[in-house]
Formats: sequence, C-alpha cells, structure tokens
Amino acid sequence: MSANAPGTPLPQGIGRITPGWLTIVGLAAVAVALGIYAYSLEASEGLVATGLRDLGTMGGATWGLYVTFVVYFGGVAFGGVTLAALIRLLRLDELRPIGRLGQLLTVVALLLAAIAILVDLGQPLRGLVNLFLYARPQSPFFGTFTIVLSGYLFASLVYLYLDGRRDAAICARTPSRLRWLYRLWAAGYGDSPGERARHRRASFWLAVAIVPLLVVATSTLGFVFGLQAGRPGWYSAVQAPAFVTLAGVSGVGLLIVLAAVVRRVAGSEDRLGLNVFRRLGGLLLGLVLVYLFLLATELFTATYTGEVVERRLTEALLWGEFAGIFWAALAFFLLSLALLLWQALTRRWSIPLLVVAGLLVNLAAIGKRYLIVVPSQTHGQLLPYPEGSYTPALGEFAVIAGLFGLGVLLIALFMKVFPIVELPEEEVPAGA
Amino acid sequence: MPKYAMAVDLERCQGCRACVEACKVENNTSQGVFWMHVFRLEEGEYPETRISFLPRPCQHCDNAPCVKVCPVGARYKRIDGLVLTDYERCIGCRYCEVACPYGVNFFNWKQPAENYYMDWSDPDIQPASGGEVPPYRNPELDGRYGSEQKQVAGGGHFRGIVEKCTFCVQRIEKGLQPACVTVCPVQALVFGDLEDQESPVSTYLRGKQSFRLLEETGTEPRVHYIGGRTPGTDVREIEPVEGRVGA
Amino acid sequence: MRNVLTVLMVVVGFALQAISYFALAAPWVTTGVASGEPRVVGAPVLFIAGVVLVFLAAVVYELLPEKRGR
Amino acid sequence: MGITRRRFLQGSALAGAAAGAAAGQRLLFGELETVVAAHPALAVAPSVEDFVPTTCWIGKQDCGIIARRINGRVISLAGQPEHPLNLGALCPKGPAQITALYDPNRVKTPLIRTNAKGQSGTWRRASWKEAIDLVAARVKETRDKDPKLVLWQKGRSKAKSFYDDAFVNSLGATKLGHGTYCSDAGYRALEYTIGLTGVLHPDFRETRYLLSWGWNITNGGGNKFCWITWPRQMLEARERGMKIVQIDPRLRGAGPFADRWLPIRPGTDLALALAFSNVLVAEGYVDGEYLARYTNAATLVRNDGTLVRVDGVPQVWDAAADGPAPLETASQPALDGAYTVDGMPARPAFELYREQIASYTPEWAADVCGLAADEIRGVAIEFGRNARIGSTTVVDGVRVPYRPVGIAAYHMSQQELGFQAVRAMLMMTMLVGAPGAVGGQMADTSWKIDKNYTALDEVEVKDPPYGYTLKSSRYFPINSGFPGMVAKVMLDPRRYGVEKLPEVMITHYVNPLVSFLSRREFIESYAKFKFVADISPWLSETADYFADVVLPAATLEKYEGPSSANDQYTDAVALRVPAMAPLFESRGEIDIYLDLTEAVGVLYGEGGYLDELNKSLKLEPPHALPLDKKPTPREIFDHWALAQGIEQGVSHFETKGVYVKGPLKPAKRYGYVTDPPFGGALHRFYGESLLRYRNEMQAKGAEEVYWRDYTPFPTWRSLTMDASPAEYDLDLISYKLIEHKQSRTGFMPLLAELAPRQRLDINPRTARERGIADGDEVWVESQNAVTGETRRVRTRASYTEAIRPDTVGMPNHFGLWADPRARERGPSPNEIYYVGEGYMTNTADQSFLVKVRVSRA
Repeated sequence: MSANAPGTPLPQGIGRITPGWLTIVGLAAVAVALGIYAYSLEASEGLVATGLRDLGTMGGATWGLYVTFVVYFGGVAFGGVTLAALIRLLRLDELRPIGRLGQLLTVVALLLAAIAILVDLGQPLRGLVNLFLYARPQSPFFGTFTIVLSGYLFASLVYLYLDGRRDAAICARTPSRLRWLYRLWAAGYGDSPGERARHRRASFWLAVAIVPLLVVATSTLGFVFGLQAGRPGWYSAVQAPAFVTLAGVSGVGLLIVLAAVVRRVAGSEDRLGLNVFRRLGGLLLGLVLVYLFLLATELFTATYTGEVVERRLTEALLWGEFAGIFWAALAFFLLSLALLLWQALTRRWSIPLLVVAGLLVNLAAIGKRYLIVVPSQTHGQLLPYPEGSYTPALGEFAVIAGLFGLGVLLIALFMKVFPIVELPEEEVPAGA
Repeated sequence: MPKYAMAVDLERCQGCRACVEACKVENNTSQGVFWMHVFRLEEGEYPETRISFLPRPCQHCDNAPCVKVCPVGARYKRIDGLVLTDYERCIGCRYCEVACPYGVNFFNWKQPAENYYMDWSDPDIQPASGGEVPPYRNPELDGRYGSEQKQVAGGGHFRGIVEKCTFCVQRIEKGLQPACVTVCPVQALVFGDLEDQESPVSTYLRGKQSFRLLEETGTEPRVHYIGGRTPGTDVREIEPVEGRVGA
Repeated sequence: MRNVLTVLMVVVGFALQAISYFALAAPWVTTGVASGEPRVVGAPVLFIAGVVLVFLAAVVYELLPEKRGR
Repeated sequence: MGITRRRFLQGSALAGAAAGAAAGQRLLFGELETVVAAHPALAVAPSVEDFVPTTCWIGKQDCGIIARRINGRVISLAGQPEHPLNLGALCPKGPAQITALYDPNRVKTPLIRTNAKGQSGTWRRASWKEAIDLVAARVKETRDKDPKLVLWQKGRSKAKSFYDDAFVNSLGATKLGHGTYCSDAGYRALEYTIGLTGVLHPDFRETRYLLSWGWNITNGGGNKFCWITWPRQMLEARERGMKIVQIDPRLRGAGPFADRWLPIRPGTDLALALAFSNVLVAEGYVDGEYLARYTNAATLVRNDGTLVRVDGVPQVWDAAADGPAPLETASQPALDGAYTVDGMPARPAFELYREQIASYTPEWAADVCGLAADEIRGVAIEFGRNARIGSTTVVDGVRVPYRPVGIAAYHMSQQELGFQAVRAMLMMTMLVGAPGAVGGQMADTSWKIDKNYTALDEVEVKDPPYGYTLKSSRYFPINSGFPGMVAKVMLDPRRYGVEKLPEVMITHYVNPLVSFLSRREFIESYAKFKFVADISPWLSETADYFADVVLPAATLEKYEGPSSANDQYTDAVALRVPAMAPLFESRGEIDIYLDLTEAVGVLYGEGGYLDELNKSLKLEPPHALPLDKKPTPREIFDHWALAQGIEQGVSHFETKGVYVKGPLKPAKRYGYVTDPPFGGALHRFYGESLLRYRNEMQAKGAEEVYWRDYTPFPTWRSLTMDASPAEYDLDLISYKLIEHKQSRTGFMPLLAELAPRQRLDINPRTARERGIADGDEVWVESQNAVTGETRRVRTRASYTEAIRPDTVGMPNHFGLWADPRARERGPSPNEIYYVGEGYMTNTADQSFLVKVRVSRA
C-alpha cells in the first residue's frame, strides 16, 4: 500500500477544526453539561426531581420521557443498522455511501438508549450489576437489556469496525496524528481481492445475522408494552409490528437528516448524490404508508372495542388531554406523507423537502412513543383510581437534551476522526 | 406448605381505612405510600345513588404480572403464595408497577427518611425515639424471611426501589395475622391458609359466593372478595387520599 | 483452521445463548421462588458472552491470517 | 493480533465487573444507596419487647389499646382483644395517633405569653413551678372575690370526669360544658321524657327495623359509643335481617348499608317525625297498654293545659270505675274520650295528642321535608308493622315485650327545633311501646334514672339578675350552659340581665375559636377574660390568641380513667396506663390539678380537692384517699380499683387493661322488666312543665323567640333560617369524617393524608347550574336571617350524587392555623354558622344549619 505525501489532507475534512464545527460541538457540550447537571440533582434527591410518580393513588405515570426516548433511540438504532445491513444483503450499491452513517447512528443511538434506561432506574449502579447477574428471560425487559443493548451494540460495533477497515487503511496512508489509530483499525488490511472477498463474505453473514436479531430485539421492545394484559392501550398484537415499522420510519428519517448535514459539512455532495436521497425518500414513503396502516388498525380496534377503559383511553387520546400531541403527530405523519408522495409522483426529489419530511416523522415518532408510554398509565387504570397526570420536569427535558447533545458530540467527533462517508472505490489502487 | 390467601367481605367493609393506617404504622411506609388502600366509590345519579367500598391490598397473584416482568427477579412468588420484593435486588425500573393492573406498587421517589411526614430530627424527641426515623420504626422489618432468607419486609424503605404489601410477612411468620386484618373494626378482612380447612379464610369462604378483582386479566389473585361486585365502569372514586409526593 | 475456529465460535456462541436462556434461567417455570433466581448466578453474562462470541467470529474470520499465507 | 487481545480484554473487563461486584458491594449496596446496614446498631442490640395496655386518647369511648414497645419505645398501637368495646380492633385514629405521641410540635414545656393577647402568641418557656404559681395566684385572686367567676371548660371528657369535677367543686368554680355543640338538647329531651341520659339508639341484638336518622353510620359514632362498637353491632343485626332506612340529606354516611334512603330536607326532622306518628296513630299502630301504664298519656288535662290533680297527684280516667283515679290505682286508664272532673272538662293527654297529630299528614310533611308522601307513609307503616305490638319474647329466662324497631339518631338535636325533634322521634317509638322493649328503643346502657328527670320538671323561672350561664332565666329555663350564649352575654350582659362576668378562664383541651360555631363572638368575648390558662398537649388556636399560660398535657403517657367499656351487653371498665414516660416536660392532667389545687390552697382537708376526688370516685373508708397527703395518679386509681373490689388494685389494669364484670342482665337492660319498671320514671308523653315554663316566661316578659317552642307536645313551626333572602337557596350541613375528631386531629399527618382538606359536597346538577366544575374553588356564603349578617369561606367543590340538590355539605373539621401542618387544609364550616336567637334551640343548644349561596371563586 503506497503512502501519501505528507501534507496531503485527509478526506472529508478529518482533523480540520472549523469554527462551524466548534460551534456545534460547543453547543452539544453545553447540552451535555446541562444534562449531567440535571441528572446529578436527580441522583442526589431521587427521582422525585422528575415529574414521574406512582400509578394509582399517587395519580402519576411511572414511566415518562426517559422511557419514551429509550424506545425512540432504540427505534432509530434499528433503522440505521437495518439499512446498513440491507445495503449489503440486497446489494443496494447506490446507498453504500450512507452505510457507515447508518452504522454509526445505530451505535450512538444504542448508547443513548442505554443511558436513558440508566437515568430512569431508581438504582442505576445496581442496575448495571444486577442485570448482568440476574436478568431473567421471562421479562420482556431481558430482551431490551441483553439482546438490544449488549448483543446489538456489540454486533453494530463489529460491523462498523470491519466495514471501516478499508477506509482506515486508506487514511493510514496519509501521515497524521491519527495514523496509529488508522493502522490499528486497518489491522493489516491490504485491500487485496482475497481480503475484499473475505470481507464481503463476512459482512454478508453479519448482515444476515444482524437483521433478524434486530427485528427480534425491536419487537421485544414492543413486547415490553404489548404483553401487559392489565394495561389498556398496550395489550395488543399490533404492538410489535408497529414498533418495528415506526422504528424504521424514525431511523430512516433521521438518516436522511444526517446525510443531508454530512453532505454539506463533509463536502460529500458527489458521494451523497440526489439518487441516495431519492432512494431513502422512497423507502421512507413506503415505511410511513405501512405505519399509517398499522396505526389505523390500532385506532379502529381501540374505538370499536366495548371495553370502557380502552374507550376512555382512546377518548383521552383523541379529544382529551393528549389530543394535542396525538393530532400533531398524526398531522406530521400526514404532512410528511404528502411531501414524500408529491416528490415521488412528480419524480422531482428535493433534499430540503426530504429533510423536512425526515424531521417531521421523527417529531411524530417521538410524540407517538410518548403516547404509547404515558396515557396507558395515567388514563388506563382498570380499578377506579382517579385520572393521573404527568408533566415532565425541566430536569427530564434537560437530561434528554443532554442525550441529544451527546449524540451530536459523538457523531461530530467521529467525523473529525474517520471518514463518515465510505470512501469511493476508485481511490484504492487496484491490486496494491 | 401453606397457601396464604385473604378474603375481603364487601358486605361488611365500611371504608374506614383503619387497615390503611395500621398497615402504614406496622410497615413504616412513608408518605404517599399505601400498601393497603380502600376505595370509596359512588355510582348512579341522585337519588338512585350507590356508595361502596373496596379494600385493595396487593392481590398476591398466582400468575403475577409483576413477577413475570421483573428483569432481575427481585419480585418473586413464594411457594406459600406471597409475592415479595427483594429489597437488595430491585433496581428500580418500575416495570412491575406498569405491569400490575391493581396499582399496588410504590416506588421510593425520595429518601424515605426525608418522607416521614415530619422532621423527626428534633433533639427533644430523641430520648423517646432513640434516634429512629420514624420514631415508631419497627426493627422486625429489617429481618430476613422465608427459606430463601431475603430482606423482603421493607426495613428502612430504600430510595429508588419499588415496594408493596407483603401480607405482613414479618407477622405471619410469627403466626400473627397481617396488621390490616387485626385492626379491622368489622372483621371485613380475613386471612389464613387455604390448605388448612379450618383456617379463618377457608371457613369464611366456604359456601359463599366470591369473586376476584380483574380476573379477566388472568392474574389469578389470592384475594377473594365476598359480596358486592367488581367495581362497575361508571363508578367514581370519592374522598381520594393525598397520594402525591411533592418534590 | 480459521474457518474451523469461526464456525466453532459461532456454534459455541449460539450454544451458550441457548443453554443460558433455556436451562439456566428456566423460563418455563413461572411461579415459585425458583423462577426468580437464575440457576447459575451470572447466567445473563453467559448469554451476552454467547452473543459476543458469535459476532466476534466475524472479526476472527476477517483478521486471522490464513495459515497457508500468500 | 493486538486488536483481538483488546477485544478479549474488554470481554474480561465485563466478567471482571461481575466478579468485582462483591468488592463494590459497599459502594453499590452500602451507604451510597442506603440499602443494607442502615441500622447496624439495631441488628445487634438485643431488643426487649413488651406490651402496655392503654386506651385511645382521641375518640370518646376510650378504646382499649395495646402499645407494643421495643426497648421501651412504642412502635405500634393495636386493639385490646378483651376490651368489649373494640374487641382488638381500632378505627383509623387508633394506630395513627402514634405520630401524635412523638409529635415534635407538641407543647414541650409550660409557656408564658410575652405579647399582647388577641393575636398569634409569642412565648417564653417556663418551669412548672413558675407556671403553676402564676395560674394559682390569678385563680386565687378572682376566687377570693367570687369563686363562680372562675370558669372552667373541657373539650371532651376522656373517661369519667371525676378529676375535673373535683377540681371545679373544690374551687367552687363554674363548669362550662361543650355538649351544646354536641347533642345536649337531645340528652335533655330524653332526660325530660324518659329519665335517661342518652340519645336514641337501638337494641341491635334484636332490632329488625331501624330508622337511621341522620346517623353517620360509617363515620360517626353514637351517643355512648365511638365509631367501632355501633357499626359492628349494626352489621351483625343486618346479617340477621335488620332493615335500615336512612333519613339523611346525604347518603354517604350510610355507605352501602341503607336499604332505603329518605333524603330529607335539613332541619325538618320534627315534621317527619310528626308525620310518621300521624300514620302510626291513624293506622292503629298504638301500644295502648304501654302508653296507659308507663306514660302520662292517660293523664287528664284541663283546657288550660294543666293536669287534673287531686292532692297534688295527677289523675287518669279509670274506665272501669268510670271516674278519676291516680294511675297506680286505676285498673283501666282511658286514653281517649272527654270527661268532666270537678265540673271542669278534662281529656286524657293522648286524646289531645291524637287531635293535634291529625293535621300532620304525610302529604303535609312531604312538602315540608322534600320527600314523597307515599314514602313517608310506607316507612311509617313498615315501622308500625315491624313493631309487633303486643308480642313478647324470652331473654335469658325473662319474658319481655318485643318491639324490634328503633331509631338511631345522635346529633339530630343540632338544629333549631332540636329538642322537640328528638322528643318527637322518641314519642314516635313510644306510640308502639318500643322504649325499653327487646329490640326496641334504647338510650342508655341501663335504666338508671338521671337527676334531670326531676330537675327539668321543676325549673324555677327567675327574675334577673342572672348568672352568666342564664340558668333558670326567662330566656332558657332548660339550659345546659351554652358557651356560645356565655360569649354573647359577655358581649352584652345588660341585654340578658347579667351583672357579673367571668374573669378567669381555664380551658382544658378545648378550642372554642375553631371547634365552636361563630368565631367572632368567641374572639370578642375571650378578649374580656382577665386571665386564660390552657391545659393541652398542643397549642390550640384559642390558646394561640388568648392564653396567658399554656400547661403541656401528656397524651397516651399518663394514667387516666376509669372509662366504661360497656358495649350495652357486657359490663366492663378500663383504665389508661401510660404507654411510656411523658414526652418532653408534659404531665398528666391529674398531676397538674393536684399541683394547681395545692398552689391555690384547696388540695387538703374537707371540701378540698382530695375530698372531692373521694366524692366523685365514691371512695369511702378504707379505700378513701387520706386528706392530708398528696397522692400520685397511680395511687388514686389504686384506691379506686380496690374500692371496686378488684383485688390486685391498679396493677390489674397495668397488665390486663380492662376489667370485665360480665354480661348485663335483661333486668338491667330492658325497662319493662327493671325493678321498678323503667327505673320508676313515668314517661312524660305530655310535657306539662314545658307549658308551665312557657307561661312563666311570657309572664316575665321574655320575647316569643324564647318561649315559642316550649309546648307540651312537639309542634312544628317554620324555621328561622328560611327567612333568609331567596338567593341563599341552599342548606348547609356539616358532618364528621372517620379520620378526624373535631378540631384536634387536623395536624396529625397520617390522618390528614387520608382526609387532607376541606371540601364542599355538592350535587353535580346544582353545581352545573352555577357553572361550578368538580374541584373548582368556590365561595360558600351564609346569611343570618335575624341580623342580616353574611359570612363566607372559600373551599373546593366536590361533586357527589349522594346529596340532595338543594343541600350542600362540609366536613366539620379543619380550619386550624396554630400548627403549620394544619394550614392550607381549608376552612372550617363553623366559621359561617351563627350563634344566637334563631340559630339555637329553646334549650340554648347550637343549631348547625344555615342557608347559604355558593358561587365560583
């Protein structure tokens, strides 16, 4: 493998600190600091600092914003890595440039989900230990903690690592302060046809292994809710498929947004061309359609059942306390559907419009996750407890903001260390 | 092996909530925590109004959703039927709480010592309280119970974990009745061993119609209600307790 | 050798998952003290180890130099 | 292969975390997360468990309690299984009072006021000696002038009131009751009519048909017992088939136990009782034998309302002899007809009654009471039919008339026509011969005739000047000593012909500013006391504003008693034994009174406190207390116990708590078979003396408002409050919650958690008409129809379908401010009631009814 001359810049602005980047990293760091501060208050006072309270006589919701975002981040992670895997499996070469972005998104989102679970625990330190010592497969949480957060995180890291070896090897050709890292990462990768073939085979099987794992894992997240017979609004067979679909929607949506950002800041306009976005848009359109179908099924079932509590819950969703979030989420879905449909029908795809659609579906997904988590607790009591209420405390918002900040920070740092868009084939001299 | 169960006679219950208070003192539960709760309910329109009462201890289900969902096995079912929480195991995820259709789980949102209604640190009461918080702190709650010798009675009540009614495990292992049963002025609560044909609960239930709460959810509760019926859907809770813990 | 090792890792990994899942934590027992306790403390770690092993196989497969060499 | 190794290391780190968990145990499960070993000392220290029998200190029936102690520290309170009243059970106040025991907000030392009165107090701590000497000096000063000007009042007598009576008697002071806020008018009505001190309650073991008349079954007690005993007896009766008719504007009190609900308009109970009686008479449900034999219904009445007397002995018409005769000798006393005696027309009282009651038809009452006439008639007929007039049964080998119908009505006297309403209810049961019959009407646990049976018949209506309690006055000839009236008199003594006003007030665990109605009068009158001393475990609102000295009383940590543990069927007596040493510097009341009387100089010798203690406890040699030696409370009770024939003395109670004497014999319980029957009292169906007072009051120039309800038979008239302007369109009632006891529990956190704050019960229909949603803040404004004054409080609306749409209700608690934890719990309805003419009975007892309007705040 030939070395580049000193002074040759690393691709995609790696290692170059720009004021724009600094601003974003600074803002993200502030958010993280805020989140840490908010959490430290929570850690010292107890979860009483949140807006969460017990169900029943205390009239609260015991799972709130944190669990909402556990589910949301879990979904995003699913979307990211599934796409990356599908690119391999289905040989969607056009989409290859965003493969790494998808993998990265998964790793980061999983990390955030894990932190969100920890901040929600009453005894986080114990959680870290006891889950490894005593986790029970009977609990749907087993899946969440072990499969989703360990297996899946590890698998994504392996995937990211193996897929990045070639680019690491390329970067290692350029002298830089990070060269040791690239060498380490490349681990002797020479991009020989043999290695390429081996990598192709390995990553194919990895993808084969990952996708079902992910479907299982994400449905498991759905089962956390869907298996609860005593909780109106949760006990439903559509819960798992709806979870998976919405996960895809939010993951792909966020990927579109990220890709658009990366395209701008990493100067990858040529790698991340309109065709990439067109494909993603099409995918998103399909997922949104499937999701809306499932949503409609869910709503019809809920409104048609004779169960008074179910009906009361549906009423709270449709016209009651949660109507604002519900209709806003639905409007966002429909709006993004309209945007996507219009683009698909006219075959005139626009990146800004896609970004808008991506943002909209993510907001809607967050709203929808919230509506799955909270109303069944406050309005879904089977015994005649008074209606509960839950208003997230400022601290909870701060922690969530901190999580987003951490996500941005991690991705931003990654971008300055490693090519976030897979480097083009032709840069590699054949048969080196 | 005994099979513990409780019978609640709704034809006798007067909704006085003495059981609630006896439970709170016996088990030293902190503010806003009601291991035992008594619903006071109203339905119908004037003048066809109906008042009813419904005591709600933990149902100690045979097919307990809380046991099933507990990710670390902190919530477990004993062979004698008690559903208990291992205070040293619980991680505070509150999954049991969302899984339970009866609303019997309580999370310790605050440091319990700071949630005992009053500031007990007053130096003048130390000679009488011996520095205990609350001053009526029951040392038996610190014990380990059952063949598995777990800390399940709630001694001290720890922040960040979930707790609930234990059928007063510290009392029944001594051969006493749960505190709520003992205190009830009208003997609306009956406790005992279903295996023993002569136990109070067996004799009380014999030949009587009974039902269990939310049987349709498949939880197989160990609390049997006599008289009355499952609260209808148009019942309204009246006179709710002050249940919300402030920040 | 590499293939053997890889396959072995995958097989052992899945076996670990299966064993720890089905035997150690006894999911078919839903009541009684037994269901609250993994039969071996740390069974979940074994399960995770299984998952890790399976995916690590891919790394091994890619990184392990071929014995024959080039 | 560095990378693989790296991975491996990471993997082993994971395993290491598991292994390291043991090392990190302390961090993870130790102090940081406050899990294990929070109380290591307790775990190792050997603990001594013991049980002390004591009694409840909140409720009135002094339920037997067992205090469980660990190393001398009380950790829980449970019921005494052998105590007949509570049989091992307790109400919510029982276990919850443990927080009161340790309450750091109790008064810890004697306090002496350092700021001016009439505002929230500032205090300095004082020694017992200084405080007692100060109180004694002020008492002595006034007592030397006139002992009657020392006023003493207690909120609720715990146990027998022997030590307080002895205190008042040894000083020659004036005792003021609180009963006029309770059911005193009812007690007077029964004492006057049948000679028993008590209000109406049934013979639960046998009753088949019960009119639960304003009886708050699930929250209140009865006149003798607290909340535990009656309901249990009621439930057992119900399980035997007893039917309950709930007569109450509000259903909540009856809970699920009402078989029929008559939602009566507040204040019209007299009209309903008269209509029931009308039906009973019309349908022939009249027990002529009882009426003729045991009441004065057969007594001949002249046209002027006086009885026909020969040599001072009232005469009946003996139908057998066809001439007048005393009841004792008449073989066939006539209940009806018209006769001529000594040339003057005379008719049996019952004939007059029949004539008067004829106009009180169910149709008439339906209008007044807001009920359906059919319903009234139906209940009356069921009552009459269930009475089984003429039947008898055998109880414990004794044949007794069987009338299994009764009324439970305790606080029904708390209304403008309360005295007559309760009398009318009693007379309704008299029509069917139920008083003293098996299953019939009861009022006390035995048929011991009260001295008021005679005294209330012989009141002498005097001319002014009057004492400040207006006893024997032309205003309230029958009078229990109404603190509200005393307050009014203090504000305007000349208006009531009073010359001397009280100067020193000793309040013992009473809180007039909050518990009594109409705060304004109390604030103004308390300002006139020269000296106020308060004995209480907590700083009451009254003490906060007006006490010069506060003496801290103990709660459960003292000897007190004896209290009756008689449940109507078993006779027993109990004693409170200190559950632990008194907290802080508090002391038992007996200790306080011993010291106080010693400091005043009235402890020793004849007529002194010790002598009075002997009298009130009926201690005679050899068990009498020596008059020259100050005893401890324990010694006093030891003397008493020995005098009762309890060999072990007080130590019996220290180990057992209660002394059970055994079942009550039918001959004691049932009036028909006591010797003489009904304790020898002839039941006053006809109230001749009431008419006499009326005439004398008129003659001495009293206004109509005072004498109009002194009628020989209960007579309906329209209510004063109904003259309020039409916009005051709702009746306000107040009621008791099981969690609270008057104004003395609002600050007990365990109880306040269950019943946290004031509310306004309002029918949703009524509320919606006014645009009030459930939970809205509302103003409740009352109007005094006599003076035009209005008062208002702010609270929260609480929807309930269990109340008449024209009635609103508020629990009779809250409104405290002296304890920081009791604030923010809302006002007391007492603040918007009125004291004075039109809002009290003819016997000077408070009415708890007023017209209000409700609007959104």
